[in-house]
Formats: sequence, structure tokens, C-alpha cells
Amino acid sequence: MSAHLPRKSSVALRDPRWLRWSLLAIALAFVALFLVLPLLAVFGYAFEKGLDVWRAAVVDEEARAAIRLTLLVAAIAVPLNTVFGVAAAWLVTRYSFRGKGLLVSLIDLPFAVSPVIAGLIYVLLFGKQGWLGPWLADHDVKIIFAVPGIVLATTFVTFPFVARELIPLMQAQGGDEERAAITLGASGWSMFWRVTLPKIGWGLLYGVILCNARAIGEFGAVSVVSGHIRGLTNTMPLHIEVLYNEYQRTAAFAVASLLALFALLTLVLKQIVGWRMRRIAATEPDA
Amino acid sequence: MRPRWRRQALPGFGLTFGVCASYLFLIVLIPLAALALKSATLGPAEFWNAVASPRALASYRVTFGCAALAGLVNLVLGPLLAFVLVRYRFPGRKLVDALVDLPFALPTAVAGITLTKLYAPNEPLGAWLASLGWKVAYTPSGITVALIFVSLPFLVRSVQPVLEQLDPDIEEAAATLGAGRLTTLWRVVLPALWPAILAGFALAFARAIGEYGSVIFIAGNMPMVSEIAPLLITGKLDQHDYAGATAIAVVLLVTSFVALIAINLLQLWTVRRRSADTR
Amino acid sequence: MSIDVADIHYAYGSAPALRGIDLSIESGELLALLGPSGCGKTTLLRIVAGLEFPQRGRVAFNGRDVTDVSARQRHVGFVFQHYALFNHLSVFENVAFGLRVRRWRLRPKRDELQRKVRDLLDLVQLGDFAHRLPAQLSGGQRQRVALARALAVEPEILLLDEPFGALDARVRGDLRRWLRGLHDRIHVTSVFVTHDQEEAFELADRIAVMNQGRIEQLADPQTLYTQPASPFVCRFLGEVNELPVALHARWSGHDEADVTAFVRPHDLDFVPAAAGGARIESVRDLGPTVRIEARHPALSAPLVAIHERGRFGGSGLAAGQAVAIEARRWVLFRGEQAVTEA
Amino acid sequence: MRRTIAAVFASALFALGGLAHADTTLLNVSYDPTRELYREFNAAFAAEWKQQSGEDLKINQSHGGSGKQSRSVIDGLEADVVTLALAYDIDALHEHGDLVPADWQKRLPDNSAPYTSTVVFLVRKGNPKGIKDWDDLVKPDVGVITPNPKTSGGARWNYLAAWGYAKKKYGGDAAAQEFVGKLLKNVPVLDTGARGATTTFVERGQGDVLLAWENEALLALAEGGGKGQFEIVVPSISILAEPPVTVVDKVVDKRGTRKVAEAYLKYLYSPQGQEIAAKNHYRPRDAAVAAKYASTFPKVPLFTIDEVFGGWQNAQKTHFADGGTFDKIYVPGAK
Repeated sequence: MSAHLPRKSSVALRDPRWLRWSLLAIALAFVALFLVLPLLAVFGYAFEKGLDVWRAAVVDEEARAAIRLTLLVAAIAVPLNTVFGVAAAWLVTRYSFRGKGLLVSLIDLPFAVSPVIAGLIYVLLFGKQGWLGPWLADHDVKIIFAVPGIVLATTFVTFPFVARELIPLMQAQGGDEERAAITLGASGWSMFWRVTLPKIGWGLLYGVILCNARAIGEFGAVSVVSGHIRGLTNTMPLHIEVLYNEYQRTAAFAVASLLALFALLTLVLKQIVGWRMRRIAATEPDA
Repeated sequence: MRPRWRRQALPGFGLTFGVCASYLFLIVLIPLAALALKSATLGPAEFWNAVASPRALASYRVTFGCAALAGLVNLVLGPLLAFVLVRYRFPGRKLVDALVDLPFALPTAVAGITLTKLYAPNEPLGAWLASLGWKVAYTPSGITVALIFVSLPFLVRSVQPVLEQLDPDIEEAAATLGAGRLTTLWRVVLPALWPAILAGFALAFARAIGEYGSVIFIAGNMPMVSEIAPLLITGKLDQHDYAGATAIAVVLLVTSFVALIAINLLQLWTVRRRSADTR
Repeated sequence: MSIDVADIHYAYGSAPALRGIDLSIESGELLALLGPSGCGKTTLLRIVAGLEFPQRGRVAFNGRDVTDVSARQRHVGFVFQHYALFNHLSVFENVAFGLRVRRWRLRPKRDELQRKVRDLLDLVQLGDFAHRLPAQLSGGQRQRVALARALAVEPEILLLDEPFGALDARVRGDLRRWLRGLHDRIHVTSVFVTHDQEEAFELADRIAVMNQGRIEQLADPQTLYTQPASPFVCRFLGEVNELPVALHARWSGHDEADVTAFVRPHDLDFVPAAAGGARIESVRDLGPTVRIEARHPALSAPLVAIHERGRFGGSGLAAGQAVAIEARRWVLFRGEQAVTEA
Repeated sequence: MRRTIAAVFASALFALGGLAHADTTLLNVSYDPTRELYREFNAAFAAEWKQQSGEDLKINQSHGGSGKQSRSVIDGLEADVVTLALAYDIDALHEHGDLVPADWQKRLPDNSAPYTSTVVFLVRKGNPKGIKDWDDLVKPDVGVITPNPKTSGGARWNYLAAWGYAKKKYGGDAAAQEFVGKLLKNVPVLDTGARGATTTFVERGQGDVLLAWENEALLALAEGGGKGQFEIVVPSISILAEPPVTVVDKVVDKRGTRKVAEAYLKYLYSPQGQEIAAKNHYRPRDAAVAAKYASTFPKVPLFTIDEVFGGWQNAQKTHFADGGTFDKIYVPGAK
């Protein structure tokens, strides 16, 4: 890993002042208009009618149920995708086998699928009119319009995040440390816990953070399979939609502000982890 | 004879292969197979009617048009932002850098209602724009704004690392050859970024085609004018028209798939060209 | 522990990397696998270590077949080209790794482990660096940590993949001599891979020269140099002049049309002669030696002679001079076959 | 880190437990504008039921476009009762999953519609465009907001109301088709649901007049974004909207909730239920309650679906099926 930092001292790389200022101005105006303004607006609208209204919206029983459900769904989908992501990254970066290209494309597939379609496929599969619907109904298994369906749709949508983060990382790191561990007599698990996990730790955390952010915020897919039962199958984003449609704009923005807060937290964590990863990469001996 | 050559030196092939294959089958392949089978229940003529009805065609126009337009805006501003972030030092740079990922982190529904309210004609910003004759909310402009927001990080984040890794020697070389700064940026730096820019564009486009949460609030959802294809799918679902919904889903899937394949080919090509350069 | 490799075939996909390798390495020997990049030498080393599995052929340690034994159970020490140190562990923990992952019953006690690791660190002269992280070490130090780590599990075979490849020239020379000394002390059967013939000559008891997935010649350094088995070996071991029959028949005594004489620059002489056929093109003083290049109309490449300064002093050669070609020592090849002197 | 994970899991399990545990529950799958009505009604009925049977009852609500809700129930959303915008959407439950018998509408009084409504106009304060009756909606500079009849039950009522007016006034379906076609040309936004259309008009400031159910219009006056910014205009003639309710037989039999579900719907017809409906701007069936709220609900000549269109099945087939009249006359974007 050789990161060429631009030599700031080099006169040849210095842009003329007018160019620098205009590029900077355009970029910052863009950021202000498209990123900062909406972010501030969420909080602005949320506290428009004061702290009490905000508090009331957030502690409302249906809001609390939505928060619980959202956390539950993330708590199931994210670990599943983490295990899968690590396994997939290991498989793809450590072995060569027939069909590997196909596998990588399949991992990417959910990125290319509209969330609405992600919901639709589960309806086609598990809905009463779907392939497994009648069987599920006979055995009284509820998937669609219940928590399992929401978990499935979320899992589908957030499926590639951890794997996508780990594959390039592990590709760059190479497997020599693991091979060294094996020649030193380590077992597979011992190699994984003692060598691989510490090696990929921050990258893994990075992927998990992204995966989690998306899992909590998923709207389209969940909307199709949720059934919108208040207090039961409404996640936070769906609850926001409901409030929004009920003239409870301030309440909608109050719950949205929670999610925005969470997004900010994600950004901070992501920045810290990214910074750690870069530092580790910088101290690693040049390969 | 033992298939000895299949052995792998590192442990875990069987385990990880098993985990990946079964997980892929359960979560991705079987549901998608359901989609394919369902669309296959339509005859060719019915399928064509579903995917090529005037309303469907209009929704593709809106979806693909707005996605492409948003992609184009980001195609210019994304790399510009990446350039400023990598090359310039200014107060708040780290903050801006972190903020670029906001659209990834912010749930789309939140983005949707916020942008809608911001640009609605009865709010200050929307009113001001409307007084200039530019209605944003509830028009394709609004959809484009939402898609610019959603796809912004793709362009920035795909260009940024390439720019960071770009060897400053080539720029200095251009300077020693007498090129002005603008010429250098235009003829030396930009060409080096093109593959990353295009890959970012394709990703952004693929994402924007399927985007739902941030768009439906601001779209106005007028058939033929501001109705996006994903909404048409839910609309068809609501009318019990599963096959029709599936048919449109197939069109969307294929399109974003083509975009993704284009990315992969592009990356393959870039890697090849780069390694050819160094050899 | 001796190593026997028989009829090894290996291919990456459809590209063959090894095509029939037979090799016997004696116990306690230090053997070099020498060859250009892509010749398959690293693959062969990894097959011996159990990091790759050949499509065909056998590997035996001390006569015991280990072809299907995993790397974990082969008990060999392997030093990776880029060391593959565990960056999150201290130098001490890197070396101790192999001991810590042993099965519970075989795991050494705390004190014993401490002592063993300390001894090894002293052996590689890194006693003071035990608590550093790999990132805080120089390249040569990392290399020695990698070596100590490999030795910690008391392997009877030590395999080194381009052990000095990532070091700068000066450190490389020092470390090379140090490693030779170490091997003389601990006598573990060692195989190392290199593409640097000087390194192979300085370190190895025997050298296997590899080309395109085959062993071209296996011999001690002197034999290799004086009696190369093929034009490839001859060319790979250093600069060489290739003379067609018209230019060498006079002194080699061979006059078959398809025999080529290979002459090292040190063994080539240019003798002033009006009808010699060659003409001196340049004379360059390189300090201890003088390099003389001459052109012959029958050859596309220039002829090169390198003489010690003392010897050159008397020859009086200068650019433009017409010369005849003489050789003091040569090797003859007919096609790929060596022509043995009758 | 490990502790955080443990905490997340613990809370997740707790949440799951919280979801799984409940006493008797009912799920009422309803359409958009009934959110406020059923919020109040559910509380009232739960109290009533507690008194009657001593059981704790939890009633869950799900709202959305009527057609979409019907589809969800067909797909397996386990609704004990459905309270939708129009009979056609409940007929679909019979057609597509045999969830209710064919004659479901005969099981309760008044076509199984315990409350009714009608289509009125909501205009901006002071009625700047001077809208008085249906004819004013087809004037060239008037923006009309109504949801998409393809997805919204409420919108179908609006559409049919306009059609019925024109048919009566100008005589015949051809004239009506031309009238409705002109009206649709004035629609700048076609939302998917009734609530979405209200939002577009009230909050987004689009259009000059909203075609809305009376209850929705009254609610917008009472609670919508800008109180005192709107007026209701009652046209000379309108349609009688009868949103029906029914027990979903397959579900209640499976879950053993038939008794409470039937009681729930019957309670809608009780004076208390009628009172709540009236308070939430639905026209009550009960004469006594109706008299009490007479001032809220002006007298308008109302025609029914059966009279003008020969029932929902017919209306649906002629007007809203793919390739039907709506598809023919709606040329969006063409202004």
C-alpha cells in the first residue's frame, strides 16, 4: 500500500488562486445545499413546536414499538450478514475455484435490485398467493406481514455490505499471515481468531456499521412486506410515513430526527474506524 | 484416484463454501427465481403489454431520465468535490468529508420527507424557487433532486481513492512540459479519473433506478409525468396484478444488472490497462 | 530430514507451472532453487511446505510420504517473502505463536515458553526488541523475526521464499552471510528460493536451476558454473558470448556447423590482428576491471571481454582496432545438448 | 464491544417477547381516512368488551390505500375485520382467496356500511376561483386534486360522483365521459391514496379544489396543516359513499376470534359507535345520532352506485379495469 500524498510543497501542483477558490466555492455550495441543509432541516422541523412535542412523539407507544422492532430487525439481519460476509470474503479471496466470478456477481446482486422488488420477491414466495404461501398457512407460519418477513427483506437489502467491505481489504492483505499460522501448526479456528480476525477487525467493523445503518433505515422493501400494523409491524421509517400521512408532521420529523441522529452517529463511527484503518495501513510494512 | 488437486492449503473451504452457497440460495436465489417464474407465467404478448404500456414507458422515462440526470449532475460535481477534498486543505474539510456519506447513513424515508418539505412551494426555499418559475417538489425536478442526494456518495467515493493514489509525478511532468494548471487538470488528471468516474456513475445510476423511499414523497406520483417505475410496481401490486408488477420488476432488474455488469467490465478493463502500463 | 520430490506436476488453471519435477535434498543440506520469475520455483517450495497441492507427483520427508499431509501437520518452517508477520502481535508474541497454538498437552509451560522465545530472539540478535510491534522494525529485523518465528516450532525443514528479496543491497549481503553462519550452526535442512545467482552461489551447498517448470540442472555452484548442462543455465548464470562455428572452430577443435561455443567475458581475449574479422568498438574502464566490446559482422550482439586491470595494461587495445577472437575456456552446445569434450 | 452486543441481543429478545405476548388481539385492516375514527372507536370498544367479558382486548390497526389493503389481506395479512372504502375491495377477498362468502354484504344492516359519506369540494379560503358546483371543476384554469382511481377507493367514488352528475345533467354516458375527461385534464397530481391527495392539497398547496370525502374534508378543516384556510363547498348533487365492513371468516375461524370480531362490527351500529363515527365526520346511519349532528352534515341529494352504475362489479369493470374508460379518457400530462 503506497499512498502518494500530494506533495503540498510542489509548486507545480499548486492551482491558481482563482481556480482554487472557485472550485472550493462550488464544492462547498453543493455540500451546503444538498447535504447540510436537509440535515439541519430534519432537526429544525423536529423541534419546530418545541421540546415537549418532540418528546411526546418519541415516547409515544407506537413510536417505541417501532423503535423496538427496528432494533430487533437490525439485531437479527446484521449478525447474519456479518457471518455471511466474513465467510464469503474468505472464500472469494483465499481460494480459486470454478464459478467464483459468478459468486461475486451474486453477492453484488442485491445492490442492483430495487428495494420494492426485494419486497415483491418475498411476497411472491411467501404470500398467500405465492409458492410457499398455502403450505405456510397450513402450518401456521407467518412470514409476510410479520417480523420474519421484515427481517428477510432487510437481510436481502443489506446482504452485500459486509462482504463488499471485506473482499477488497482481504484481497489487498493477502493470505500469507494465515498460511504462516498454518505452517506454525495453528488449527483453522485458531488461525481465524488469532490472525484473521485481528487483521480484518476494523474493516469488519466498518462493514457492520454500514450494514447496520442501512438495515435500520430500509424503507421500500420493508414497506411492501410489513402490512403496516401499528405497534406491531411498523418500523421506524414506516412509522414516519404513517405520521407524515396523518398530519402529524412535527411528530414525523421528531422520529426522523432520531434516525438522523443515528445517521450522524454512524458517520462519526465510520470516520473513526476509517481513520484507524488508514493508520494501520500506513504502519504496515510495504508489500 | 483421489481428487487431490482440489485440496486447499488454507482451511475452511468447505465451511465457507457451504455457508455462502446455502445463504445465497435462501436469501437471494430462491426469491429471485420466484420472480423469474412469475414473470414467465405471462405469455410474450402479455409481458410486452405490461412492460410497454404507455404508462410503463412513461415511468421508465421518468425513472431512467431522472436517474441519468442526477448521475450527470453528480458526474460533474462529485469528482469536483472529491478533488477539493483530496487536494485542498480548508477548515472543516474532515467534516465535509464525513458528511459525504450522509445519504448512505440517513434512512431514505427521512431524506424523502425532509427534501419534500424543503422544496414544497409553501416553504421558503420551494416558494423562492417557484417564484423563479422552477417548481421542484412534485415534479420530475424533485425526483432528480432526491436522486442527486441519494447517489452523491457513489461518485465522490469512487473517485476519491484514485485521486489519492494518483502519482503527483505525472502532474509535475506535465508542468515541466509547459502545460498550464488547467490544461494539466483537464488532460492529465481527468483522463486518469475517467474509469473511476464511470464506475461511480454506473453504481449511482443502478442505485437511482431502484430508489423508492426518498423519491415517493417528493415525486407527486402523477402517472405519465412524475411516476417512477418502482411506484408503478407497487401500484400494480395494489391492483392484484402480480404478473404485471413482476414484468416491470424484470425490466428494472435487467437494466440495473446491465449497469452493474458494465461496472465490472470497466474495472476489469482498468485493471488490465493499468497492469499493462506498469509492465 | 531429507526431502524427496518425485514427478511433480502443477498447473494454475490451464497454465502449467511445474512439469515433472524430481528432486532429492539431503538432510542438513542448504539448497537453492534458482531461476527467472515465473519458472515455478516458488510453487515448488510451497508444494514442499504443503501450501499448494500438486496435480500429480509425490513429496516425501525422510522417505515418509507427506503428499496428502496438510501444511499444519508437515511441521516445516516457512519464511515468507514479505515475512507475513502478525502485525497486531509483538515480536515476542510472533515468535511464541507456534508454541501457543499447540494442543494443550504439547503446549510448553509459561517459563519454558519464555525461555525458548528469548533464546530464539537472542539467536537472531533481536533480544532487545521483544516488545516492539513489527511495524517498528527495519526490513532486516523483520526478516529475522520471521526466521525466529519459523524456527520456534523446531522444524526439521526450513523453507525460505526469496528471503532477501525485499531488502536493500547492503542489508541483503550482511544477512546472507549471517544466515549461512546460522545454518552451519543448526544444520536444519533448508531450501530457499531466489532469482539472484550471486545469492545462490554464496549461500547454497547445491543449486537447482529451474526454467519453465523444469529443473535444468542440479549441482554444486562450481559445477554449475564450469559445466552448465544447457545454454539456459549458461546464460542465466551471467554474461556470456555465444560464438558460431566460424568463430570458434580455430581454437575449439569442433567444426560441426550446429555447435555453438559459450565463452564468459573473463575467458575471452581480443588479439590485435589485421584480418581478425572483429573490430573493437569501445573500451571502458570499470575500476578493477576493463570492459572491451567488439563487433563482428557475423554477429548481431557485440562480443564482450572483461579483463582485470593488470592484464589489460599490456594488451594495448583501443577503439577501432581490428582484432582476432581467442578464448581460454569455453563450453560447447549443439542445440540444447552439451557437447562433451572427447 | 462484547457487552454492547449482548445488550443489543437482550433488548432484541425482550422486544420479541413483547411482541409475542398479548391477550386477545384483533386486527382491523382499514383504509386511509379512517385512522382517527378507529383510534377512538377501538379504545371505546376495548373498554366495552372488558366490561362484557372481562377480557383484555388489544386492537391493532393497519391503514393504507383501500385496494392495497385488500391485496395485503389476500396475501396473508391476518385481518380479523376489514373496514374498507368500497365493496369491490371486499369482493376481491371472496374472489382471490375465498376469505369471505359471496354474500358478505348481506350479513350486516345497511349493506354492511355502518356509516356513510359523500363527495364534497374543499377549496381555499374565500373560494378565490368561485367554485360552486361540478361544472366549475372543468373550467380551464382550475386545478383539481383527486387521487388515482386505479389505486384509491376514495378516488373511485370521486370519479363516479362526477360521472353520475354529468350523466344526470347532460343525459347519457357519452356526455358524462366527455365531462369527466375534461375534469381529469385539470388534475395536476394524481396521488395513490385519498390521504396523499389531501396532503397534496392542504400541505403542499397544490390545486384550487380537492375532491374529497366529506369526512376527510371536515378533518382537514379541523386538523389539517392550516386551520381556517379552507372552506367546504357542497355540490348540488353527489354520490352516497358506503364504506363497508366485514369479518374475515377464514381468519377469525382460524384464530378463534369470530365472537369478538362480530361484536366489534356490531358495536359500530350501536349509538356509541354511531356517535364516534359522527364525531369523526362520517354520516351516521342511526337516525337519532344523525339528528344530533344535522348541522355538520348538510342535506344533499345523493345517488347510489346501484342506481347509476348497476353495482360495484359493473362500475369496476367498465371504468377502472385495465383498458377501461378511465384508461381511455385519462391522458396525463396533456394540457
